[in-house]
Amino acid sequence: MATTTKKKIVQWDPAHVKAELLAKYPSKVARKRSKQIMINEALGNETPEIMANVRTTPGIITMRGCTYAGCKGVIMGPTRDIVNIVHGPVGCSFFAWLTRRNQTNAGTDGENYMNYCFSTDMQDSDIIFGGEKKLEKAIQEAYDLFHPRSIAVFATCPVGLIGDDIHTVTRRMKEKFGDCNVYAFSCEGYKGVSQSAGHHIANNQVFRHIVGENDEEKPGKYKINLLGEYNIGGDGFEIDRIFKKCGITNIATFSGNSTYDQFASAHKADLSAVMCHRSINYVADMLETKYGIPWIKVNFIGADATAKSLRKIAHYFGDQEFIDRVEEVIAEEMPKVLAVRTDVRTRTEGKTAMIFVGGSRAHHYQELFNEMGMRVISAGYEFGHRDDYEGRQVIPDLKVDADSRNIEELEVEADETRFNPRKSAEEIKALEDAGYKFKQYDGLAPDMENGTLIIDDLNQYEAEKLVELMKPDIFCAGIKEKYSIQKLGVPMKQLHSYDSGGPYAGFEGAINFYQEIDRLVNSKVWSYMKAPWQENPQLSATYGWE
Amino acid sequence: MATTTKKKIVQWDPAHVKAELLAKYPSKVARKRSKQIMINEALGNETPEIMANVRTTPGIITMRGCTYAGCKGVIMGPTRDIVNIVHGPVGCSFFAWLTRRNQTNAGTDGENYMNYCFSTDMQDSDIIFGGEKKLEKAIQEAYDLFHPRSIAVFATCPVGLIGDDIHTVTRRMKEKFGDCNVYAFSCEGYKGVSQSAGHHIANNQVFRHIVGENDEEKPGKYKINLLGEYNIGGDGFEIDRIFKKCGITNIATFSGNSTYDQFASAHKADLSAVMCHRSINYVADMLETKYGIPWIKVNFIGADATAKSLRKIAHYFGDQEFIDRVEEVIAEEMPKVLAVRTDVRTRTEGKTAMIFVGGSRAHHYQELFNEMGMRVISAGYEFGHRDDYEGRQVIPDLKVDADSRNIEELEVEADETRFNPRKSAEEIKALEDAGYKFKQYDGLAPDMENGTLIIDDLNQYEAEKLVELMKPDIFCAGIKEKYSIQKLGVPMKQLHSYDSGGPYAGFEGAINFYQEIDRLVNSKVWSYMKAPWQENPQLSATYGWE
Amino acid sequence: MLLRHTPKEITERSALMINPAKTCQPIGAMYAALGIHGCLPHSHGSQGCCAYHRSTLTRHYKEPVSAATSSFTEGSSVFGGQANMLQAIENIFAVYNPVIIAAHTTCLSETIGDDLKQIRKKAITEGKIPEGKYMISASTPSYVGSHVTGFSTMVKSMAGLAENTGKKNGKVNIIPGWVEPSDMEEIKRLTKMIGVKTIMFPDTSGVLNGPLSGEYKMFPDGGTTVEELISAGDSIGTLALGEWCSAAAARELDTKNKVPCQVLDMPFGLKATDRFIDALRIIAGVSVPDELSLERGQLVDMISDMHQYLYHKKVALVGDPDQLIAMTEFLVSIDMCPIHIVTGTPGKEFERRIKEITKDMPFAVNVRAKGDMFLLHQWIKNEPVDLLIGNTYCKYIARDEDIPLVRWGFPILDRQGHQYFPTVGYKGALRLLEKILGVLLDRKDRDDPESKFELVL
Amino acid sequence: MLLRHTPKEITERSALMINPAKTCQPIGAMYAALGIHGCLPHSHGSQGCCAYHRSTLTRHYKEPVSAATSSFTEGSSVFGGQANMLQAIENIFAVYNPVIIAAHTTCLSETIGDDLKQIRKKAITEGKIPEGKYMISASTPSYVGSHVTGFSTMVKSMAGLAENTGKKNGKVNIIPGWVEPSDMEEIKRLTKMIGVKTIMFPDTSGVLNGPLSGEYKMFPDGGTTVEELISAGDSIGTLALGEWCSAAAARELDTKNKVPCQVLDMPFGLKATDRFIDALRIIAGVSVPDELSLERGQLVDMISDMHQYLYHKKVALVGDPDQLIAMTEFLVSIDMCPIHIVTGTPGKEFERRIKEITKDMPFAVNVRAKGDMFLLHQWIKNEPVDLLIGNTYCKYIARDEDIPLVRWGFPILDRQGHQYFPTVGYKGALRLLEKILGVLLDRKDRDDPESKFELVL
Repeated sequence: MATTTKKKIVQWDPAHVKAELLAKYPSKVARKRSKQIMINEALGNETPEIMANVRTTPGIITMRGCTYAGCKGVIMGPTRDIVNIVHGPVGCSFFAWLTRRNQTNAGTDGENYMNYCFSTDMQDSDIIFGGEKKLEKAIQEAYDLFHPRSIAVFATCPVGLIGDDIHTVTRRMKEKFGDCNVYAFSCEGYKGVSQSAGHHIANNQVFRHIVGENDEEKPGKYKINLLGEYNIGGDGFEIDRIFKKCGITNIATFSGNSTYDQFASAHKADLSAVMCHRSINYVADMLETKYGIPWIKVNFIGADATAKSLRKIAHYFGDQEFIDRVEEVIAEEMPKVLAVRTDVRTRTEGKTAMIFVGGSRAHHYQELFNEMGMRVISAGYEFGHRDDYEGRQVIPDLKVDADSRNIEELEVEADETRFNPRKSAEEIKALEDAGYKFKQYDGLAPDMENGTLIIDDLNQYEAEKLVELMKPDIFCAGIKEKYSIQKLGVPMKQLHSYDSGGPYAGFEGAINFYQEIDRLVNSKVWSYMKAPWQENPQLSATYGWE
Repeated sequence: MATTTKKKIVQWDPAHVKAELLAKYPSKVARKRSKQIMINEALGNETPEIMANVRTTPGIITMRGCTYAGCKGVIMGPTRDIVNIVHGPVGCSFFAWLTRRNQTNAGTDGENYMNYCFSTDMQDSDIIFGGEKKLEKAIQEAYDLFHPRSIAVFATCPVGLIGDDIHTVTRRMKEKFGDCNVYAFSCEGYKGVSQSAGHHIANNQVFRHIVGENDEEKPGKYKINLLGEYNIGGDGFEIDRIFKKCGITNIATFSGNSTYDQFASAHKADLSAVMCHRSINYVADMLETKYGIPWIKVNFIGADATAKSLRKIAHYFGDQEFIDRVEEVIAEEMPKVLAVRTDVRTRTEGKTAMIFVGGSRAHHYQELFNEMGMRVISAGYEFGHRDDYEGRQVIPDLKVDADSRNIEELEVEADETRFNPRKSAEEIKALEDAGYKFKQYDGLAPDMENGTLIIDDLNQYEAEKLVELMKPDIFCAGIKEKYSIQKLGVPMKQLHSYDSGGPYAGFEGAINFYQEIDRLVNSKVWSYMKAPWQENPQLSATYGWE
Repeated sequence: MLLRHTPKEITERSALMINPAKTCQPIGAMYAALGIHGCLPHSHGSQGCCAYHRSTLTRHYKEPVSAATSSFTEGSSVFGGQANMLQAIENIFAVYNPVIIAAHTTCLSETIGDDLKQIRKKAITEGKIPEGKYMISASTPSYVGSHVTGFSTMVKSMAGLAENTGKKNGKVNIIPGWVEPSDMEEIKRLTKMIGVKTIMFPDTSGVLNGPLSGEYKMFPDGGTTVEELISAGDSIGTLALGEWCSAAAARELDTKNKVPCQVLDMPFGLKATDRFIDALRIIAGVSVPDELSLERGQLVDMISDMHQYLYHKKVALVGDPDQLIAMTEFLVSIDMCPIHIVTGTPGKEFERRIKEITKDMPFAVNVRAKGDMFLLHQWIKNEPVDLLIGNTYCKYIARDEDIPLVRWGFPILDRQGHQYFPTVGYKGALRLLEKILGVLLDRKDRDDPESKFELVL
Repeated sequence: MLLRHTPKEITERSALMINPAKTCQPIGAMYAALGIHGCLPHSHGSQGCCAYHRSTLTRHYKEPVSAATSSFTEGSSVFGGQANMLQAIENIFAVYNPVIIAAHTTCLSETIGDDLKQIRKKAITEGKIPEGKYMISASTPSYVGSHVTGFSTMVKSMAGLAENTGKKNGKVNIIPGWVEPSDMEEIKRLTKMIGVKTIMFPDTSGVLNGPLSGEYKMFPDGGTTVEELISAGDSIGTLALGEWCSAAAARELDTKNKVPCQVLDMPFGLKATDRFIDALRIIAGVSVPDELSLERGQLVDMISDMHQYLYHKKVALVGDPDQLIAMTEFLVSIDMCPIHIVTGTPGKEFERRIKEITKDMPFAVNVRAKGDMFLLHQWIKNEPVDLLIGNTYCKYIARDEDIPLVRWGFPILDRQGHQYFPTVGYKGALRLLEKILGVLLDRKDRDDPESKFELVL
């Protein structure tokens, strides 16, 4: 069905739209932005180049957040049994308190710090005389109160500037406690150009301090890690439901509803399945290099994509019994999905959408819109890199600039004792010859129609212009953008936190999303913009007395 | 302690107050009202005569309700397992729906129709062609839906006027059902001069149709009936708690939280204890005449009165063991009562109250106010008779007027098979010689200070004047009077429905009442009547800038 | 269970009404009369009626409610109540000195055929009604219609005072219908904003939401003055809000005083308020001030912001026809689904309007005029709802069935606010939305599993 | 349990703050800045601060919140943010064209010592601030004070715009402090009623409670104009509402422009509103209109009507100092007992005021400035309360401990209404009462045994 919509002719001239977006900018800004606004001409794998992962221009109202947000908020936030202490003034910790809707359940061990907010509440004296003592005391107080399995410390802007040595402090406390792993993240907000740097810093430390800490054997026949899934609105719960049904054992989710032990055991999995390519592909690489775990790109956003990803996992392991089971599950789940899809499509067919989020969501969610017969006419990432747009083949020629230079790249090598290639070179080759794709990601551009606009780091001004010029039926971004778009009478769906909905992953998720978009684009409220006296201001001559 | 307050000198001249109350009336009204406003000169038993139980003057805003309200609302309303169908237009049933706070609990049998409102919702066609058919159908529908133990029918004004023969209808349905006692009350609103006529009509029918219906022996050593207790705010629950503790078996309460079977078994009790003299003393008489059950006046309003009443019951039965048990209970309950009383008294001592309710409450509640060191400076009944003011000795010379003539007086005589004098003439005499008082009630007047004003059927105009002239610290009446009094800045306590409080009977009740009055007379809100600019309207010359 | 004897299975009843969704005419007449300044309502019947109506209105408003009664005795019921009424008139003016007496009949006085119009004439000829004092009357037999009918009839009697001087006063009559004092105040605020001069009757604002200031005014400052009622005959037109409550008076003014009228729905919710405002600005020949368009826009904004919590939620409603029609339209307009709707007031037209408003709803609607709350409860047992809107008596159903309840309508005996905060107009609709969302989200916060407990809603 | 790891036993903490009752200065500065018409707030620091503040304000108001950032990189953190700020100024005026930029610092730019005043001078000399455009700045290091301090500091910077022409303008400056847009609107209604000409700043009404009308105004119609801010120097006096929020600006006007000031509590509740109104009428030299005395009387009336449900109920409070002081006084004045009171904002004076207000209460009070919600929760575990009043984060305590919650303060992320319905003034106090009674009575209706379930409350 998706093809039928593909055929539709785009109603506007992308070049004109692009020109309009740039018109108002000072020339310097215009030059830069023009490189980040790409008119899609993707044909197979040749994609025009887009500028991404570069600084936002000061004064331009961006959607982006900071490195701390990417590290604490996105990656470590969803882990439920680690006490996350933010070292800094109170704000950074306060603002990241429960605002991302990454769900957790306390599980059988009953450990869940998700609803708590921990801060060293730095005062000016700490800035002047240093905050290490206070940090140490805070860690001690947390330990005494909760005796957690692990304590993580996050640096905010001033920490780096005043030179608190948080890593030494945490190492000392770890040794002191013995039964509690303590480590720190140098994720000061000013680092990098977006949350993306924070993801990297977080994942590096997880890999360095936690992964491999638990060598116990884990039961399960088909053991995988799910990388880059953050359980927003319960996505992870739905995916785990499907895994369980299929007989897949999820050793570790990075990092939705995860536990310290999941990370510690990640090296026990036999395959890494990567959801959000942006935030975590390098961890997948490291897991392979150090432990011999191959990885594949998957996507559980969209019912068809979910089916495809499950098949891909099944084929990796290759057991016919497993492959059959997966087919059974898909056959069981799809009918209700299709029933709702068919109904909803009668109301959504041919409508248009824009998506500006993330990472990978701006790409993944196109699956769902296509399933509803809706066309994505413009999209882009908030903190993506070129490979997320154009595909991994561009990675070798990504330039390292002043902002990315200082984001640590871990050097890993095969673990002497624990490296164990899950598939031999021959097996890998055999699979690849049969068309199986390892560590491949082609990016967003190839999946978008020609003539659509792909825009990196879209800002508020451009968003408003885009909506004015292209009049989408729905716009997807984050909370900061939600209401300025809706003021224009266009429904706006958050795809970071999902507003209030979810899960949208997997089969149940697809149903939820269809219904949510149906609700949004067909809500009566959009017809109330104008009052009767605004619709026809002139006074009717003959006033209808009875 | 009460005596100390008695000593206080009255601050106003009652004759002046009385004159003020009458000043504005047309002479005809003034003449009549002057007979209903009595300056108390009670000395022992000689009380001046007051005019009571007479018509309210049309146009004078009275506190009174109608006969239907007294019959359905007061007497039959509290009975939980009888389906009370009001035959008439919807209003009468609607307005009596759950508005009196007489509490019930479904008990083990689980029967409780308290929360329901049943009406034949008479329409004009019923008025024109008669409503008997509809009534019959309504009874049938109630029976089919609920299969209750009993169904009662209440006549509203038009029923009597159009001549529906409700008694024939109910008799017919009773015979038809066999397992459900059905009967009716001719309690049209226009009968009599107040609720009082309704009490009478209700009690007569209860006695005629229910009492004596169940001859099963009831277990229990000290069996009594509690007459005229309506479980407002849970009073009856508290009294039953105390009875239970003392070993007293309450066969039938008329009619708080009562059941059909309690009424039916009332003749099995060995003593009738009368709370509300007004509404039910004649039932006590009939129980004695027909079944040989003596009666005494009791009062469980006030901790001291409660103790006194318990002792009176104990002495009737005479067993030392029982008498001792009662003393134990009193000794057990009084300390907490006295503790609260002592504390509260520091804030209530010497304050003044007015009470205009009921029946008997205007008398009973003086006990509680006295226990708090408060003085009742004016009181009266809404629907009392002369004997309620002056004592039963006046009963013989009460005149029967046009309004009371048609209120049926049951002629009862000793039941051939079941009459059984619980005490022999000798026993009675012995008790009386020892100072024991059977069926005695001296009325309200003797218990009030000289110079206080006793006013029958107080109306809104007089209430406002009284408060203006005598400035009580608290005023007690009903919901209709509550807010006009409070507008004057005087707290007003409902003693029909207790507003929201209760129980106020027994020992727990006394504590509740002390605390409630303490709250009312000491609430900060009474100090907020005037705004600062009303207290000193002139503008301060020097305006205090910092 | 509080209503433990209510079976799920529904059996037809033709004679027994259980848990009524209406009460009788006189209380409506009394409430309307309180909306005239200096008016003492008078109940021509037994004492009980008056006592019951005063008690119920007092419990609803937590305010004093004065009204007199003819205190019928058995004798007067036989020989007629004229003597009582005449005596009452005399005493009332002597003792309470109101500007006007608004008397209504009861089932009793109607059954025996008392004619208040004739009694009034007699009182006048006997000089029992002093110079410059007035009396109006309404025939309100309890066995016809409902409290709504009684209200409407008394309002019509007010219109009876209207006179024609031949010179138009440039004002618009507004008949707000049975709404709260706060609603009447809000309607005055709206008309003032738009710049329309109005005569609104009745007007209970300032009467039944009075201050506590240490003085008791038997006749508070509020209410429509008799002078205004008289002048209503010279108005350029009448806007009647609510067919059931207000149309009769409007048509009376039309036929009797040739004041043209338009009957609108009560301005609850977005669309009904739109129609009210649009009608006003057209009469006034002015353009609607931005200030008011802003209030409208704020309402639309909140609907869009919280739409996800409203969408396709099932609602049960009980109340009076005019209010329910507007509320049903409002709920449908915000994508909620009112599926059970009951009023106790007769009138097939009600069912037609409701069916029309709900015709595109994804669920079928149960609607009943002349129904009762027992039936509503049974409907709910058979098809549960997410929300219940109605008067205080609904709390028994709400607790038994564990359904969120928004108190709205008459009587509200157990909560405060209705006296002070309007639910008419755009601001009123915002308040309704706030209340609806409040109970729905409280329920969500109560029932969400811990893993899905939400900080941000 | 949502807060399953919170122990009842209280241990002193000196370094670890858990579940803060405050946040950092910059968001306060941003909220204040939004109260200037045509103003674009600017966060001089990393992108994250700005993103977080905009998100939180957006969630609280469900409205767009525009603000720019200097987007610090590692480089600028080393070499200083001046270049970023200058570039930002240029881009902001080019792309968004606000009337004024209100910039504030962050812990980052403060730690490296950026001086916005000096940067502003440079921008002016370099012509980066166009004719007739303005820029103000506030130094708001996150590691000092709290969001309240940041608000106060930015308001003080607004006062910096005030000029003296030598001719008084006959107006009174009103500094409302950190209250809701609806509260600011209500304060304007009250001053207008009394007939005082005012300049109120900041004023977020019409900015953060905007309509949905199909158009997006980056700079909405509301807000104090720069002209008014300049004219504030010619006012006859200043009323500052709240020592923590508003006094600094008032004193600045006093010393800098010789405009005398008086600092009052925020007008929440009866007594604080009385003092506010009394101060106003004295300044204006007018008598208070009956209309306003009526509103007061209605409040007193409702207190008396529902007193039995309030009397001696225990309350826990968390929020900001000025609000809590007024709320505590209000609760005590209606015979409720606030026994646990926490603010995150430092200041011993807070504890002194609270102790003084609660000194005659029948229960001892726990009060803590610079406390946190973890401590509040522990206090509650040790001495339970009947009611909890605070921001949305309280819902986790409320659910765990099964305590009725009234949402009041900042932020409220899960309910609507605060944008539209004020809690200041007499009407606001009525609304607070309605909400308090609502949750208390809902609880009673939930918990009463069936035999004691009440129709009338």
